[in-house]
Amino acid sequence: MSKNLLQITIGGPAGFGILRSGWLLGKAFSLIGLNVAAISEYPSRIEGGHNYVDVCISKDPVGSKQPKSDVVVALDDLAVDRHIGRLEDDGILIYDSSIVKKELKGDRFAGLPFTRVARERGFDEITRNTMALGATLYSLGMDVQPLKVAISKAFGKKEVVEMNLKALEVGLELMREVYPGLKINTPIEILKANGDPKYFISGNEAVAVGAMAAGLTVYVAYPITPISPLLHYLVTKQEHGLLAYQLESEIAAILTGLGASYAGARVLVGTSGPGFSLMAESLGFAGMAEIPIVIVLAQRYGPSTGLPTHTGQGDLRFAMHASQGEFPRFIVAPGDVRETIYYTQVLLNLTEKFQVPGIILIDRCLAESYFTFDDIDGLEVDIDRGKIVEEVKGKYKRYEITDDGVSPLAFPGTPNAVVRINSHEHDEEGISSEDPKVAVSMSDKRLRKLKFMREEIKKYTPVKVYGDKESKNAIIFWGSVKGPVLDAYRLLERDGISCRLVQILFFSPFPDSEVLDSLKGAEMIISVENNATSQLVSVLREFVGVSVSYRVNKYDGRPFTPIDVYEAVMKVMRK
Amino acid sequence: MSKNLLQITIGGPAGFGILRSGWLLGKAFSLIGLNVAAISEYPSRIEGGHNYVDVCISKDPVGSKQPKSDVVVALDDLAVDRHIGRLEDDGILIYDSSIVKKELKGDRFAGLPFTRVARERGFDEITRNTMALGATLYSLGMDVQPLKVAISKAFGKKEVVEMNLKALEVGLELMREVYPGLKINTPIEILKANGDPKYFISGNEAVAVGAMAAGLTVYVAYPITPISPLLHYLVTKQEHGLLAYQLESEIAAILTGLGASYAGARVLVGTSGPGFSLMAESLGFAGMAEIPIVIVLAQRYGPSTGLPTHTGQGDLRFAMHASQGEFPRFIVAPGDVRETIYYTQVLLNLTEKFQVPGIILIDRCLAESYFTFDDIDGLEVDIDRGKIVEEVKGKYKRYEITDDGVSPLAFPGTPNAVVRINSHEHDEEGISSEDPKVAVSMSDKRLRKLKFMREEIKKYTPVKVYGDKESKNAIIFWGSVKGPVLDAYRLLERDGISCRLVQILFFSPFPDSEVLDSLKGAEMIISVENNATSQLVSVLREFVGVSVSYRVNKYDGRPFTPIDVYEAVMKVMRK
Amino acid sequence: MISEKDITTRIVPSWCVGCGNFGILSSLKRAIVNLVNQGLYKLEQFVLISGIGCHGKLTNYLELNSVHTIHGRVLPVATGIKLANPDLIVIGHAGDGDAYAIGIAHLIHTAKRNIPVVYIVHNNYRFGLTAGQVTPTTELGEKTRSTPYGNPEEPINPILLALSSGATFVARGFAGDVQHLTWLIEEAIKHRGFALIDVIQPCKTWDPIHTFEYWRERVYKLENTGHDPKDLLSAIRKAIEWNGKVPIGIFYRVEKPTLIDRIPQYKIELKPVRVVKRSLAKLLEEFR
Amino acid sequence: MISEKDITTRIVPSWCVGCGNFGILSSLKRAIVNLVNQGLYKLEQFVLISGIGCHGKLTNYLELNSVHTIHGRVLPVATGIKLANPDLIVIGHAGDGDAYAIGIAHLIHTAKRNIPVVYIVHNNYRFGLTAGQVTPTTELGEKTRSTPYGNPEEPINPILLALSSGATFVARGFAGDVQHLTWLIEEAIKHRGFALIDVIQPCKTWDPIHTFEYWRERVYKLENTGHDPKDLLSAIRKAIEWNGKVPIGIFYRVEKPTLIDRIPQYKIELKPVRVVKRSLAKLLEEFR
Ligand SMILES: Cc1ncc(C[n+]2csc(CCOP(=O)(O)OP(=O)(O)O)c2C)c(N)n1
Ligand SMILES: Cc1ncc(C[n+]2csc(CCOP(=O)(O)OP(=O)(O)O)c2C)c(N)n1
Ligand code: SF4
Ligand code: SF4
Ligand SMILES: [Mg+2]
Ligand SMILES: [Mg+2]
Repeated sequence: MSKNLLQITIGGPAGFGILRSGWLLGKAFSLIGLNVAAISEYPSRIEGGHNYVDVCISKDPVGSKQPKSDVVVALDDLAVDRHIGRLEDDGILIYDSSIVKKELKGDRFAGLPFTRVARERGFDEITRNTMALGATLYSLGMDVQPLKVAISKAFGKKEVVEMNLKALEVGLELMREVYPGLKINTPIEILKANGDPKYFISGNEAVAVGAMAAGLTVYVAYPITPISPLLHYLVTKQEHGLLAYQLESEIAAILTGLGASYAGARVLVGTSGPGFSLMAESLGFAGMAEIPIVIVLAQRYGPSTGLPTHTGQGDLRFAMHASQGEFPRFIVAPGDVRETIYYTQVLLNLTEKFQVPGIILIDRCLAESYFTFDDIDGLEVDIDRGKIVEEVKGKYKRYEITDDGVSPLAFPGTPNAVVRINSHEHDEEGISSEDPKVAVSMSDKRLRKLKFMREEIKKYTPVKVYGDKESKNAIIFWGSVKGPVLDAYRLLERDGISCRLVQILFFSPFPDSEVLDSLKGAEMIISVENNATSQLVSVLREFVGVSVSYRVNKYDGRPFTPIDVYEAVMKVMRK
Repeated sequence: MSKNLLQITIGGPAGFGILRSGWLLGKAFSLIGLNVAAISEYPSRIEGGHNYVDVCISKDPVGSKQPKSDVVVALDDLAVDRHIGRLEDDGILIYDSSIVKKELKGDRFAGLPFTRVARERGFDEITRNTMALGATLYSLGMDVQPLKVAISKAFGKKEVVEMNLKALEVGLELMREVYPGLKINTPIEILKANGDPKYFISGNEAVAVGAMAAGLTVYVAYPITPISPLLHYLVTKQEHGLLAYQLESEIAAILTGLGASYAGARVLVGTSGPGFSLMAESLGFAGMAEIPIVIVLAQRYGPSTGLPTHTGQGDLRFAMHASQGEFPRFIVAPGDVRETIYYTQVLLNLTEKFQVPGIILIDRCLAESYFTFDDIDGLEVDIDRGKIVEEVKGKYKRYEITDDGVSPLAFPGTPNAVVRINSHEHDEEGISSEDPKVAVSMSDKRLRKLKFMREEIKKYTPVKVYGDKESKNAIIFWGSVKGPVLDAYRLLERDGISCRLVQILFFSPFPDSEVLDSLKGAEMIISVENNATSQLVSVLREFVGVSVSYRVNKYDGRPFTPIDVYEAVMKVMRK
Repeated sequence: MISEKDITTRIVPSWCVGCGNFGILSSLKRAIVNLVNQGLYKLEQFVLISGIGCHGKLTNYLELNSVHTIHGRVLPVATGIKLANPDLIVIGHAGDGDAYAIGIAHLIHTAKRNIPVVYIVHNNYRFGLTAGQVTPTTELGEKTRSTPYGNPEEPINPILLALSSGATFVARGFAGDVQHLTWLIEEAIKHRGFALIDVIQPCKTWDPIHTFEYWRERVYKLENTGHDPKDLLSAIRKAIEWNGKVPIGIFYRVEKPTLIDRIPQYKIELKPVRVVKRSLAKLLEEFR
Repeated sequence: MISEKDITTRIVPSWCVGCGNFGILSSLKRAIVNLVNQGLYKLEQFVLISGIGCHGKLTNYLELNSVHTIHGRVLPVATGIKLANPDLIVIGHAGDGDAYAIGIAHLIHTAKRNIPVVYIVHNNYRFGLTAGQVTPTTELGEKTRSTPYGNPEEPINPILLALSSGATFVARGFAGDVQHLTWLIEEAIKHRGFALIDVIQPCKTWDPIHTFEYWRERVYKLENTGHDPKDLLSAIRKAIEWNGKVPIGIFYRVEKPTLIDRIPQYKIELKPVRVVKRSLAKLLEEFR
């Protein structure tokens, strides 16, 4: 593994604040201009069990976690068991010797009684993590200042901040006292980093920020992992002319959203697979009644309840085809946090411009992991609500037949406008009709939008190509797999393997010609997907008749590492 | 149009018993060994509006209706307006002159005061239809005896039967008196028909019969057009060890079904698009927990509420991909009533054999129209419940890993067996597990079934080819479009156009090799679908990489006529 | 001054002759016309929502803003409209199947939240449009299309359920008494909170027993009995009463804060229909 | 004689230390062991169903037939099992989110039908497993993950709702009183009809205020008050009472025909688990 990367793993039982510690560490490094990916794993339980987070740090962009870590911080026996084998050869294990019962002998193992010391010092026991972070920084030889800033940002209460700041120092001192020589050969560009702070944000937060930038006024949801943090975040932002509300079910949530959209709000709905299933009927209602709405669908390992806290990409086809009948929809699958911010804004515009539903397809890994990015150049998108009419002269027809299929949109309350929407097939005024001619003209009206939608998405790079764009070898992927694939590319490059990397962003409408262009001249095409049945491959066959030469699949609920991708590609290449 | 066909249209307001009259007429002809298709159209209202039924009769098989009719029976002005233009050149219009206000002048128009006469004779006014049928039979020169038999089968109460029998005679006499010379040149093979009675049955009834033959014990549903008649039929059959029950919603219905299946019942659930949308989550539960269940999904014009009483084939892709995550399912789309009886039995077996959910995909046209077939040779299927264990020795594991992915199935109540099922990922005992290795092995177990399912469906002709099997021209279709396509074939044959007709019956697992075989050597492939976006075409591209040369689509909520198909094909051929 | 004609479309209602829906439609029109003519509301403020069923066609007949939504989902749509624009007057129409079978969850929760919308349930004791099956309000033992041996379930009591869910205005109307129903609808619209009106709506096609006459002989007005609609226990007692005689009128009416009163943001600057750009750079500040 | 060990799996419960679910699990085990040891039922007759949430893990801990179903759908699954095989003893476990938010419709309808199953709601006033959001039973004003400004909704009253829906056995238990809860569960299992037990289940993680101690100071037993559980109006009065003191015990218990009693086919030969071929030729006779 290339050694400009540093990875620290923090593991312990649920309830210990493991994920928070990962965030603190990641935040600290991001503050000095380093790139970070902080990817956690936790079981579907509230206390006990095993949580851990891998914080991967690099001068270069990083979008994934490594199989091995330079420092493992283990706060219980389970964490030791799970991660001791993940240590790099020169890695260090730091563990809480007041909790871990196992006998651990080795010159790279540092047992320190964090919990006991916390108790002795009168700190909350939960500060054991912060102490361990102090010890970690010592072993890395890194300055503690950035972590102090991170701590002060993380905790609201002043006492808590101060307690943690002290715990940090104590941990560092403990390490220095007991294991003064246990040091990591931290890459110099990390050690000496002092660039501008980077943005450090999770996928859920990226959706929130994108949506708020785009003027979101209503967010509705029913809690579900891994999208609940979006609700938790947005409910705290309600001062800003934004209502974020939890309803009694996903069915109630989306229909409340559709009601609000009809009334004029800009609406986002968040859910995961089980909730999306329940929204299928309403999605078609939006399609038929031409109500704009954006659903963010954070995929997890399925089917059914599956593994609620683990990742997967099993819902692509379902998103494309959910609900009876035929109607246009947008589907965009951002691959990282920056794209998530961007495409959330884009989709809120596009769905209103075309008066169709849209889906932002992310997954548990992207939603709940934290990543960095540098700049916001070109990231902001102007609000465009399409053909909204505020004054009406003459007879207002909600479903007026137009060349592009999109009718002028008035909101109820507009004087002189009767705004009638209808789930039943209807005429231009929205009055139910069973006339076959009306049915054809209204079907045509709705489906006609697709052509213009296909044109429109060209403005938003529906397909991206990275790496050697002329290479005969192509790796094709979508969504959060972008991280490990791009990171693997550096390893492939190092080995002199040329390849192009093709990322599909829009799945509906499908950017046929852009996909074909992106694959022109590719002879060997390898797909990488976090699912078992290669849904992207089926989409490529269907829409562009492209056959994929090899498929790389991972479907154990865990994200790819770059090594997974690298090795799979190398295996294929060697054939 | 070839003149061995006869078509009679009966039209009038909802509430007049129009559909019943169509049934009576169709039944009468089926009793003397003729083939019949009785295809109705009615709006989504209970009284008034316009209902009509086209009864198409032939010595040859018939699976569709003609655009034009030999006799139009019009029971109100609207019916006259709607159908007068549909008369064949030598056709006859028979109308109720006590209702129709319009002045009608023409020597093929027979106005008779059915309603007034009914009132005068002390009959229920609703017998006006039966009178009109009597008049119709006179003009056809047909014996009334078969219709008398049909009447005695249709009505429960003796008085009602007798009143109708009288009305029939009265109608015939009226016609004979007032328009003795108004006669249709009825084809001789129809006039002289006296073959064995044929089976005359609707798609809904075909599902019921197939399911009951297969030992169905539980039917659950929430009412919805066009599948409600299945509920209405099955509730009357409950003496036979069968529970048919209406629940509070589609969600409750399917989950009650899944509970019953777990407990050991053989379960069918009926719905249409809106209800199927609501069942999406539970479908995945069945997939994950490996609970056998069959859903009959009767498609209607969509999206959303759409046109509830009108037909369409817009739900194929949705049926294939409904619910989050990846799991095997069966989908079969019978094309006529005989196939419906057969495949309903087959699917009840297959879903239990493989412990997966299955979908029978029909549509409004097939569900609510009546068709004939001759014989039941080979139609009966033995019950096969797969790996059911009634006695358990040793530890019972509901999800035991096996070579074919199917585990032995015990029902709760079995001594020594703990039967634990789970929507969460689980180990062999059904206990929740988040272990990535367990996830992979259980995903593999479930998806491994697909290979065996694909083998298994070979036994049940997943693809059928008709016509000239070597022809370079192929018409490809699915579901109820079979009727008009096969009927159109006779017209094409007459014109010397050679073609093969390819019907896809299974969509999941998709019979790739059979489809490829069926299309071998085909140069021009024309698809015919009752939808706007050609979903079959997309499936062909995806699964077998076959491109269709021309697409014929109808998406106004109405079924194809053979002429629609014939003309579309001729247009293509002429190019 | 407007008249009923001004809010009537060209569409001829497709209900069966003699259907109870006509009485409800008339009452609704009269109530709206009265309130608009009293200067209380503007026409464009009204939004009707209807479910799927015979009743659901109502939105086709009125020249007013409306949503013909999917089956059983009138109330969440109503909630969304009201939350987005509290100035709108939202009146939902549902069937008994719509409201009490597939959609019952929303009744409980909308009542619980005290969302200020009116919910008029066209209770004809049958699934009308799907041809006469049993609904949650059908009496025990009644034969319907789906219960040929008689309904094996006892009916629910929608008045009691609404009371138990925290509804602040609970009434029963009768489609055969347009004047009384008009009054109920006006009161419900003026009520600040969730208002349920369960309307006895004879369906002559699928329930020939419970005709207008049947009900006319049995209904009596709560207003004439000295019933105190502010007392929950009396309301419950009246709701449980079904001894041959059927009370119509207002069972319960109290003032309580609505959800909109209780969401603090509405007091600040929440105007969900006003979409304004927020600076991305500012939003991202906390992440750097 | 069996003991609790015989129905316990190897799995260590993953609930937080001090979670109220432990008390419910113990009570359930004791009740089942007692009833089996009394010779009333066989172990293989029991089927547990659990929803999704902390409570839902319970099926992993018991060596009994079970269905870990999807969120909110315990009762329709229970109904299906019972209808297919009335000999099984079906006990459903749901969370308050499960039962009263997404799944509330099924409570109303299962109670209405009087399906003879036991429904134990682990009411911890929070969505536990999804990390502490508001549920329909959370008190007005409480701050949760999803209501940082305080819950703007008043809680529903599940006891009252169940009574209003026709439930024939309605009780409240407390996870802190295992002996009493065991008794309630035994009575509920023996009851011929739908039985709801709403169990106060302290969640120490998301609701540190309503602890075991909090509740212990407030609960009192209906059995000690002379309350007559056969009287609906008294039950309703008790259900409405929440004046600092919280009654636990049986609010209401009456015998009424269950759906199975009322479906005539069960008396004939309906055995939905016995699948037998029917002759296709015979079935088709009526169509020829
Ligand atoms: C999800 C869904 N399920 C079923 C239906 C079919 N459906 C249409 S109307 C209706 C019931 C109508 O009964 P009710 O709500 O009482 O209205 P009514 O016709 O009596 O006015 C049903 C079940 C549907 N449209 N959507
Ligand atoms: C359809 C669906 N929506 C949302 C979820 C996510 N979810 C899992 S558990 C849960 C709520 C848990 O609360 P509760 O039912 O009270 O159970 P508790 O955890 O408190 O025991 C939710 C919303 C889901 N699994 N399925
Ligand atoms: S079926 Fe009943 S409810 Fe429907 S329109 Fe006719 S009378 Fe009215
Ligand atoms: S979060 Fe609450 S309910 Fe869930 S296990 Fe912990 S204490 Fe129990
Ligand atoms: Mg109704
Ligand atoms: Mg809970």
